[in-house]
Amino acid sequence: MADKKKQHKNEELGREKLEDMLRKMQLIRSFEEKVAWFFSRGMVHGTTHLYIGEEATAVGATAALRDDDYITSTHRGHGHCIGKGIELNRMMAEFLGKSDGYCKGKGGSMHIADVRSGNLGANGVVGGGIPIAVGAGLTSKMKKQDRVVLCFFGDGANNQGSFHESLNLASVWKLPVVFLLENNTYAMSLNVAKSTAVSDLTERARAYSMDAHQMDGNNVMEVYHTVREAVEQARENGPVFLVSHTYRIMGHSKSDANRYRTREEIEAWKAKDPIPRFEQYLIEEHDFSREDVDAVGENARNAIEEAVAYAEQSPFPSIESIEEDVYA
Amino acid sequence: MADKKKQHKNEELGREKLEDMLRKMQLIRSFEEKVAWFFSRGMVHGTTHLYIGEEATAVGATAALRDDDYITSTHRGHGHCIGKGIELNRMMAEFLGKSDGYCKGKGGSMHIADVRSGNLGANGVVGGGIPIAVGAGLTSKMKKQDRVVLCFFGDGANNQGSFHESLNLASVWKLPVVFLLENNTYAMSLNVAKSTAVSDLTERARAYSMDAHQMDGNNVMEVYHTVREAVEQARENGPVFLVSHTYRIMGHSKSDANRYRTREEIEAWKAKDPIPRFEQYLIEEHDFSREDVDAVGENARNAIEEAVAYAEQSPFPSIESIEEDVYA
Amino acid sequence: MREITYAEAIREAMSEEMRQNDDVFLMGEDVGVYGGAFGVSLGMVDEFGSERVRDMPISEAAIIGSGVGAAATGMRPIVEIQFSDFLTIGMDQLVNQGAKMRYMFGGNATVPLVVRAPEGSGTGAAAQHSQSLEAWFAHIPGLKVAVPSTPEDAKGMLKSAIRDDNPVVFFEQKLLYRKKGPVPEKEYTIPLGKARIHRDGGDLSLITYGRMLPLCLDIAKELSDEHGIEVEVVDPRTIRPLDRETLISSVKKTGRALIVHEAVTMGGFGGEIAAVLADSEAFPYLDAPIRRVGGLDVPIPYCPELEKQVVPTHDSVRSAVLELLDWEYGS
Amino acid sequence: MREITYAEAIREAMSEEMRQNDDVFLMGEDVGVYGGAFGVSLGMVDEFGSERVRDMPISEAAIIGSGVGAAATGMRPIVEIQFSDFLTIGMDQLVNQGAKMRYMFGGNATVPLVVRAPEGSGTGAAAQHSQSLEAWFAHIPGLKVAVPSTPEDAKGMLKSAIRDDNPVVFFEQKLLYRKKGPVPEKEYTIPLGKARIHRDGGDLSLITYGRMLPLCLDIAKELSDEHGIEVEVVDPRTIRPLDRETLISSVKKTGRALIVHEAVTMGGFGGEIAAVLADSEAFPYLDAPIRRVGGLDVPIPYCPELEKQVVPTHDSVRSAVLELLDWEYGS
Ligand SMILES: Cc1ncc(C[n+]2csc(CCOP(=O)(O)OP(=O)(O)O)c2C)c(N)n1
Ligand SMILES: Cc1ncc(C[n+]2csc(CCOP(=O)(O)OP(=O)(O)O)c2C)c(N)n1
Ligand SMILES: [Mg+2]
Ligand SMILES: [Mg+2]
Repeated sequence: MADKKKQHKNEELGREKLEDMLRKMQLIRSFEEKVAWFFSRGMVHGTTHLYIGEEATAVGATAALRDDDYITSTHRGHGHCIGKGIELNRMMAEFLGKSDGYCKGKGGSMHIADVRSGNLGANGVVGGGIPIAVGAGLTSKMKKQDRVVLCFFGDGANNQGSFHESLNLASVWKLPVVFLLENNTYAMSLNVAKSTAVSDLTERARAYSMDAHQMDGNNVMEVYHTVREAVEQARENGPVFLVSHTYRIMGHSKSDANRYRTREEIEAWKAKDPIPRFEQYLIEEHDFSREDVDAVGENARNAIEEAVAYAEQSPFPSIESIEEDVYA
Repeated sequence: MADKKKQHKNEELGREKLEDMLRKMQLIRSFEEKVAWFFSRGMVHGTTHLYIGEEATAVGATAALRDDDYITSTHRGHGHCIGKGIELNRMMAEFLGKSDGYCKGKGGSMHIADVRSGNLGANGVVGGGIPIAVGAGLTSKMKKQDRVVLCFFGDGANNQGSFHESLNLASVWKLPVVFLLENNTYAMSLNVAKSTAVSDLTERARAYSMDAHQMDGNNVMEVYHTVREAVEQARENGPVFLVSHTYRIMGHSKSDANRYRTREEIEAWKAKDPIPRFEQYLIEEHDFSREDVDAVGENARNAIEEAVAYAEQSPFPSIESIEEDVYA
Repeated sequence: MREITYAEAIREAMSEEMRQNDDVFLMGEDVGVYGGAFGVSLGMVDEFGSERVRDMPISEAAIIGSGVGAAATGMRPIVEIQFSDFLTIGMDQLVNQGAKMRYMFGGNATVPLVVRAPEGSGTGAAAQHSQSLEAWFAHIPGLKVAVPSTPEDAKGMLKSAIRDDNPVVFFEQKLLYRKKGPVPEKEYTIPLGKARIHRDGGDLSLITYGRMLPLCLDIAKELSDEHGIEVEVVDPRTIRPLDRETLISSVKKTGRALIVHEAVTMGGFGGEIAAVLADSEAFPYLDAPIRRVGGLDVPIPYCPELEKQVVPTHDSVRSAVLELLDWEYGS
Repeated sequence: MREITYAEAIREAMSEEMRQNDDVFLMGEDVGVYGGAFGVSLGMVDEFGSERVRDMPISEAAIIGSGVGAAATGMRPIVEIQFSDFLTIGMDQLVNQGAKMRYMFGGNATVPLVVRAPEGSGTGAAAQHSQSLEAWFAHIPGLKVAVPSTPEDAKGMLKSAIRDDNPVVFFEQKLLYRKKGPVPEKEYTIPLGKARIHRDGGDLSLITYGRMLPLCLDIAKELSDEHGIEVEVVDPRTIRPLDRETLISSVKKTGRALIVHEAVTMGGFGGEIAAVLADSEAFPYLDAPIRRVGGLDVPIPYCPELEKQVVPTHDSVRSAVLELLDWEYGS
């Protein structure tokens, strides 16, 4: 295993792939900034959970998947969606509750899904997606599909009963699931140190005889290589547990006065922003120029603007559609 | 801690206490044999879960408690009740659904409880009592009562979400709870090796930064000393996790064809019967004679016969009582 | 026609569907060699193997939730919960995930999941093993809820449930498991959402389902034999979707409605039926109040005599029929 | 009288009870410095400290279950579930444990637990954060279920709930949190189980609760002003126990009943109310069918316009009133 790991670490990612990863990180960032902008202007109702600062985790992790692999996501799911390669236009339309959205406007920010492409959906219930990931893994195994399920959830979710039951079941049945705990330090206002009775979160995996690794969740290359390894292990031998250490820069949701943390803490993490860090790496190690990386950011912002334009022209769903799609 | 443990180990239990422990083991055995007898003659309806072969765990563990400590119990709860010092007459009356039973005949075998004496009840839901134990621990802590909660549950229950949530919460809040997993090898038909994705069950405790110990659940002295230690630790510093290895000799409930195990396995465990083993120990190490220990067994059987006589003369609850005691 | 038990009928339905479709499989606690808590799947693991008849750890949330996930990705799982009381542990997965996934995703998911759960009292298992909670699920758009009352219905409806692309909660009746009844030998299904009129009559509509059906049929026969009173006995069979038309037209004809179920009356599904009737074409035809006989407003007690009295009895149902027949405006 | 918001009224109720009784405390996710998902407990941790205003991990089963255990052993916990939809995760602890403990134990336990849970749609939070599931809990003997519709009721009923020796599920109304209303300054309580007639009238009984009350009051006033139609608006306030007498005597007087709630109509609590009325002394006085206006039979959609239309609207309620008033036998 140590050898295999090394092999992945040294594996060269092509320029195209690297650029795609940066592009996705920028897309997430721009998407979220646009979302924040819509909210700040009261142009959208409901609430949303921004992923800003955590982009390296979603992108590094999903970059390690095969196209036909699955993901399950969370209430803070925009990053996972974009990582998995969703169409931005239809994603933005869904965010705005429009009929061309992935869910025809019925799901909104917290329920964006595209089952056909393997995105089993964001989830409004903390911990709610974990058993579903196990079920998808079961399908993969029973149908001998060789597909892996990447199951995202937070440090808060790791105290739900569904976490425990799911990890145990996946391990007993040796299902191809990678459980990825995004430790962004808080569950709403509760610091992980106060919610979770163990300081090294990988310890939780031992209760299920599962291999576990942790990673700097703000380092996209580290995330990529670690998840890549885990995904291949899961495909062959069963579940793996990963912990990605990162930080939620923005408030928990649109109504968060940040009473539970200090400005200094936020600033310290802002300094670890995964995007400039990855840009720096590309410039230093991969022959990207400053212009190259700037262009990626620029293109991402444009793509988001286009998505907004698309979404804004999309009509709201008709009132007649309200009773459609409850039953198959 | 090692020192303290040793100290307990060497602590001399008085003859009275030792005899009481044997008496309780014999009471449990006789109670259960009587229960089996009632069922075999179709004299009682419903189902029941026999504790035969596991007596050392309930008795050793409850012997380590102070009178004002709490227990929470399970569907297989007769042993825990007797260990905790319930009145046999009222317990037998409850088993038979009589009005003098602890629950006035409304609870039956699966719900015997005596909250006033700290017995928070058997429980029909696997894993259902674990959060309740945490709540009792919280009361003890908030009221500074210095009472410990001994929470019994099975190897099957250790895969319930409630187990995970409760252990985490008890640890985060440092509550005085001892979690005692009775590993009797099966949950109904499922061998613990197939239900639980870890072979050393004490590993589960590490996920909650909890100290854990295991014990030979058929050795009442070992159970006593281990639990004694844990109870005092819990009283001072917070939760402890214990695993007691034992075996369910009888079928899971009254309808069990034992298709999932071999006769040899059952016989091998019958040979480890904790009662003769404890008798032997008392004779060899504590100056008991064969007559002494036989008398304890004889007295227990008589006590059970008396309880049956009491219970049989107790009337069934009146139909009028059917709507009583729903609300306080 | 040959007679088999309700449990056997369920086993046949599962086995036939599993033979026809590799995507169908059964999972739950002790469904393998033990045959499930009530022996319903006894022997199936021998035919289908432990991959398709899967024993599970005691983890009801993950049992239902992994069923949802497997269903959404192309399998057709049948999940067994040992007692319907333990659905309480998996409600998020069933109600918030399975039931809503299709709608939340704008139609871009199907969840062909069957959750089998035995319900009811009468087994001496007391408050936590004896509830009848079907009304909860009837309140949830996205679910279908079946409560079969005969072996024939149990088999035909379960086959429909397995073929249905929606999550179906299938409430089996513990006290009917060992009851025999005629079941066709050749392949058939019974659609979900169609009531069945078990007995025609013009004097009163007795609407009932689940294990109360045999009791109601006995009473109807008795009243006919003894008094020439003709009670129409109607079983909705599924409570979601509910075959409102059949219920309404029966009551329009008879002018009197009595609803009987084992579940606690307060908040039970009888309320929905009564409300449907009270706001229907049948309303102007009502010659008496709409009455319900359901469980008393208490948990199920252990003591056998109390346990019997806590649910509708021969006496309580029969008296209710006679009272309604005697009822007159202004009296 | 001074006016405060519904959320402030709830906070006052908790704070007053916590000052008077050391056994009362609050626990739940983010109830401390964050003040709970809706800011209801904002500032309380400053007064009472983090031992009595306890932040909890995201573990709804253990949140409710530890509440049950603490209540059974001498505390009087108030537990907050951030959205009532997440009660689904703790149903076993609430329904099988907390609600039944007293009865199962033959009266030898009391469980003075309050579970506070905000419900309802209208916040743009979609299907998993917007349900109104109060009907489920009304079906469970051993529970009490409160659904306050005004700041005054919220405060008085919550104080009663905290002092009650039984588990009470207290459904707060998200869309009312910021609504102000008169609340007495001096100590008072409002008993659980007593309906309130908000407006007298002889033409029709409009029975409603929770956040539909303000809508119904508006419509009643409008119809009175515009057409001289006098609608009696009755709020049961608690749905278990249910003040049947007040509802029945109102309908006996008016001869017409319309029941309005936000919850999905099918299987909702309106069915229980309709069924109670249809089998009551009021039955012979009915001049029209008993009608319900509730949520459509779908999960709550995200899109704001759909979200508005999925629950009873001014139009749908008003039309229902007028239709019932126009209804005639034989028409
Ligand atoms: C079962 C459940 N409980 C509570 C909530 C409210 N809630 C939404 S997000 C959240 C915090 C989740 O924390 P974490 O899992 O760490 O994810 P993060 O928000 O940090 O990404 C809470 C409590 C919920 N949505 N679901
Ligand atoms: C939540 C729940 N699921 C299933 C059952 C049915 N059941 C009763 S006992 C049991 C096995 C429990 O195993 P374990 O926890 O090891 O206890 P043991 O019976 O071995 O003492 C099962 C599955 C139940 N009572 N509760
Ligand atoms: Mg977090
Ligand atoms: Mg066991």
